[in-house]
Amino acid sequence: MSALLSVQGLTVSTGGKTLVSDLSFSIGSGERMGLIGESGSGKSMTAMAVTGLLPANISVAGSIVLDGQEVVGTDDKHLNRLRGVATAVVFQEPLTALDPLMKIGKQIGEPVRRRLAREQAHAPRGAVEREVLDLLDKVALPQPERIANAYPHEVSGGQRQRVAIAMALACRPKLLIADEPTTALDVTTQAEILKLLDGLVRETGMALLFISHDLPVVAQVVERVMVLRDGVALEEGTVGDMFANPAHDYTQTLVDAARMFDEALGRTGS
Amino acid sequence: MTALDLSADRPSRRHSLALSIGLALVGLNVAVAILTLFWTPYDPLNASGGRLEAPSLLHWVGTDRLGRDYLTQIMIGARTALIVGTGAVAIGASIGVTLGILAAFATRLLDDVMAATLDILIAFPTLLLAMLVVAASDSASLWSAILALGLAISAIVARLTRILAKRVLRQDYIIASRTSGTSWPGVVVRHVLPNIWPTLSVNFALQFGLAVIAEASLSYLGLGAPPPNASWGRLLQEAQGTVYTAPVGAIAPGIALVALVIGMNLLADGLRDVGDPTRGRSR
Amino acid sequence: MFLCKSQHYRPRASRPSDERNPAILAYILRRFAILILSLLIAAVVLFVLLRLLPGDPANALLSVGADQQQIEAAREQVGSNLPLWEQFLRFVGSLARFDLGTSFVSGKPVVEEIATRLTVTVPLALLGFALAVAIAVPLGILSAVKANRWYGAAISTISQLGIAIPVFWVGILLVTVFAVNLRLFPSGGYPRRGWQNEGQVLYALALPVLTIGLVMAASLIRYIRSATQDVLGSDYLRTARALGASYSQALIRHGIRNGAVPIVSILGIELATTLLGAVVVERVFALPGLGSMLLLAIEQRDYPNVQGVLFISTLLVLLIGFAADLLQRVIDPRLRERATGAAA
Amino acid sequence: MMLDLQNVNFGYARHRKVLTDVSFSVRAGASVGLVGESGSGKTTLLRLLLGLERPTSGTIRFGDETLDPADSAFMRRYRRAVQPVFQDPYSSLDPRQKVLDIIAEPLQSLRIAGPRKDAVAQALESVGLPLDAMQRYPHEFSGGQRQRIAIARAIVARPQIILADEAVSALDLSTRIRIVDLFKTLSATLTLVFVSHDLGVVASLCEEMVILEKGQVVESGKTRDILAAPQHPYTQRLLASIPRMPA
Repeated sequence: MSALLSVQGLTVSTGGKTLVSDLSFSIGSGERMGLIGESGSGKSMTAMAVTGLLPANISVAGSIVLDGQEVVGTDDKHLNRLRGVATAVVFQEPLTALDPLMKIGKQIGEPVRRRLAREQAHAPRGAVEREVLDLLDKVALPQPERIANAYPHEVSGGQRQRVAIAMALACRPKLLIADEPTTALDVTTQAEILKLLDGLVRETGMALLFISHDLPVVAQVVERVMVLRDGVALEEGTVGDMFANPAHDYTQTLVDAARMFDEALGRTGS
Repeated sequence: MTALDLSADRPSRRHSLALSIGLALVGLNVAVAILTLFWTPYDPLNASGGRLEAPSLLHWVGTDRLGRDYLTQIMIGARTALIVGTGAVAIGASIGVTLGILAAFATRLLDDVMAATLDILIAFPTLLLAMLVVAASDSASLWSAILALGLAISAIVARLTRILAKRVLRQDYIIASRTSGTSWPGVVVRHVLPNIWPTLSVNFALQFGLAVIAEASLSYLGLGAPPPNASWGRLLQEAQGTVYTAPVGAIAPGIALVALVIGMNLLADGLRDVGDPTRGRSR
Repeated sequence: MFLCKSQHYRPRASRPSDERNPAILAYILRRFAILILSLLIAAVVLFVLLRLLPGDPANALLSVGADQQQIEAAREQVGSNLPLWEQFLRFVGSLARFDLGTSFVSGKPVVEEIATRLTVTVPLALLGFALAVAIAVPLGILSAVKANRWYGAAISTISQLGIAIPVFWVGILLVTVFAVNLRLFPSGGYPRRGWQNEGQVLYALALPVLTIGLVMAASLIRYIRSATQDVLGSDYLRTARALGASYSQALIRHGIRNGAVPIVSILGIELATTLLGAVVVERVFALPGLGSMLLLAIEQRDYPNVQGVLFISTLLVLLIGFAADLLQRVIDPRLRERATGAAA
Repeated sequence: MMLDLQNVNFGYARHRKVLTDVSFSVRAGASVGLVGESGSGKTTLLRLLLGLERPTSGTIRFGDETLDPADSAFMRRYRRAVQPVFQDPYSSLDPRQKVLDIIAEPLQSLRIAGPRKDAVAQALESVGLPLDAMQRYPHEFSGGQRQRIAIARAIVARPQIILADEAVSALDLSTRIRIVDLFKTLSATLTLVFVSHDLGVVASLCEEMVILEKGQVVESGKTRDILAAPQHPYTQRLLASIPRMPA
């Protein structure tokens, strides 16, 4: 069985500094995997390497096969046929991730239009607009018409992240990469977005690569996790196994810390 | 997140090179300016050779149409440029920084008024203002030009200082300083000035260059320092008439001017990074 | 699975932006008030500075050896016998009516003379500015996009050099090359009958326009380069790329508008600078524009002319700033919102 | 009562109200968490407590005196008694000052007598930093170490109350837990007011808490009681929203 995403011996470095070293993992279609790491662990670097969008001064070695296509060393023109088709990304900061000067409806319309152009020679009139409204509805935004006509700065942070998710969904990707998608949000908003993401991934059958520093958050949406520290993979396993019996001291520290805050809260939660 | 930290990795070698070149160019200018106080190759006011002589071993850059040594006049021009640049920036910096700091601390209404006034003042063209002041002063003297340019610079510096100071005032270490019991003047001296200085000093260098160019323009237009004070602008104006026969005269003072202005900019850029303990880190 | 809404979303069809129109209107009004206020301040500055000019303006009307009676009559005519505040009110009043007085030297209305001179200065400035933009925009973008290539670095180095060069020296150098050595263009002068002979005017303006264009381009490149760098490093561009937009698609769809926001205000300032840079360039090429009028007026102590030129150039500069500010708000919806609050 | 707030209101002219009728008190030696999400007014509340803003109406009392930012004699006493620690370990330390000068600033500004270097050394020791840190600049330290420097500055003048504003939110988990431990140690001898959106951190650090929503106190009391039986729907929602580790 060939995986949807297969990363082999990935090494990312810049100016003599190694940011990610010899990383290997794979994600099958429909599978949900988490990358856990603190700042400087190289988790976001890895995600950007998968999309082939790392800046030119950062060099990548190893192999990343995405949907049967090698990413490392492939020119931008060919990668464009992968981005937005095989993968779509939701970023951490919903305010800056959206174009401040373009109305939300139009921004979601861009990936929709690209997909329609790819799928069929001729899109019926109004198809893009209809689908934009559908997408806004799908990410549970109230009054889709009003939101579509608003600029990003006119809606709340949580709503902006829903818009970003709608844009990713518009691509109907095989793999959704979510890079700390709730870190910039309030706890109550985070809970809503996590629930939404979880539901959408299950409903559409997309694979998910979820990147976060927050163990309990990762545990809510993925089945399998990998822990990164200073660009090195420490261990990999199912959420249940790893959080119950961490093999590595560092993982143990993280799990203990998360459990300590959890226990302080008592058992009132889920 | 991680990507941001990487962009701060700049080769520092480029900056030390800029610093050396800047230091060399400005240093040469200063040295020449000081030298002219004691010694010049020839008498700047009297003919020392034939008219419009081509460059030779005796007259390295030739002579002007009155037979005066051209190099001597360019050297004295260096002194004029230095005086104008330094004087204008000194006036501009002292008025501008004071006003800018006051505006940054002022109540919202007063700050708005000051900001709007500065915007208006900046909209007024420096060169026109300088022309007017020079015309208004009894005789076209160097000092009226310096004053006019200094005033124009002060508006620009004030606006920049205000923006920079406000940015610093938003930092948590300012609140920490205040809650440590530090008075507002103390906050300015301890935290605000040291933190806005690197950007300000680069701007001063830029303004220095612009002042030198503006003075040259005034002299070129015939509104500059009167004849005994040689100015590169006036040299160029005189040389323009003889450009057919003596093209060197129209080139040499310009090169001297551009070298000084670029040297100043490079020097400031280099110094900013050398004196900055946070260099190499962005945040 | 798709919950279809009955209404269709049409961009721009329903208009919540209507709600914002009052805010924009309020902004235009406030900005206009600032414009008027600026003009008033300009009037004060002009008035004060002109009173500082040596001697009584009435002197210009008098021949050498005039007696006291003639002096009084002249002062009466010029108005310099009135108290200062009354002189100021008169001054502002006539400015409001665009009455800039009559020249002491030629006896012609100042406005007329200025109008004639503007037919030289305005085309010179606009053509030079257009050339500068045409050079700077592609080069500025190129130097940001290809910063790691040799030509990207070369472009930014040359533009650094460019801001250190006085405009008149560039003019002199161009004359040396194109007029003296190559004999392609005249080294100066202007056709006597002006725009009645367009070909000759354009021929006469070629080198001056090139001078302004090159010098302005040097400083513009730096701004366009940094605006492009901001766009290139932006998260929204990364989002667009991550969702399948090609580099050029993303730049065109998102980059141009976002890059334009800071550039528009810079362009306003640069256009104003160009207009004033024309003063010096006119001198280099002996063109009969506003700049040479001002220089001549200063030389002849022709106060109404000095005053008129300064007032008109300030007015033009302020109008350009006004237009740039409004344009910026048309492009950026975030600025429109802020228009309702207090001054930024 | 160490700090006592009664019907404190705050609003910027013509704009929406930021705080409405906020009342609670802090006993000497207590550790109180002020919990709220963005827009809850918790940061404004902190500014009021620091004497940087003045309530539109209502009073804040410190001991038996009223907090009045205009009363400079009182403020000097108050500043000595109350010291803040901020969220962002980067913006809370002046990048151009050496650690020694940063930590010594309260001693200098409050004109506290005694050998400064010794006091700074002692403060550094209590936050677990080596003494040679004094001669270095903030950028040479990691986020967690910077936060320790900020805490050292807060305790150097031996205050009675520490006001912490999201003091561990910007830190990685492994660092966060160590700084929380440090605060725990400090709270044994100090009164601690800990402003945070992170209920987990507050729960592990504070005996009491005050829950804020949109500028109003919706619930306050013993941390144990609120966690066991949250009364207000907002508190319930907040508690239910916190992601938990799988059992």
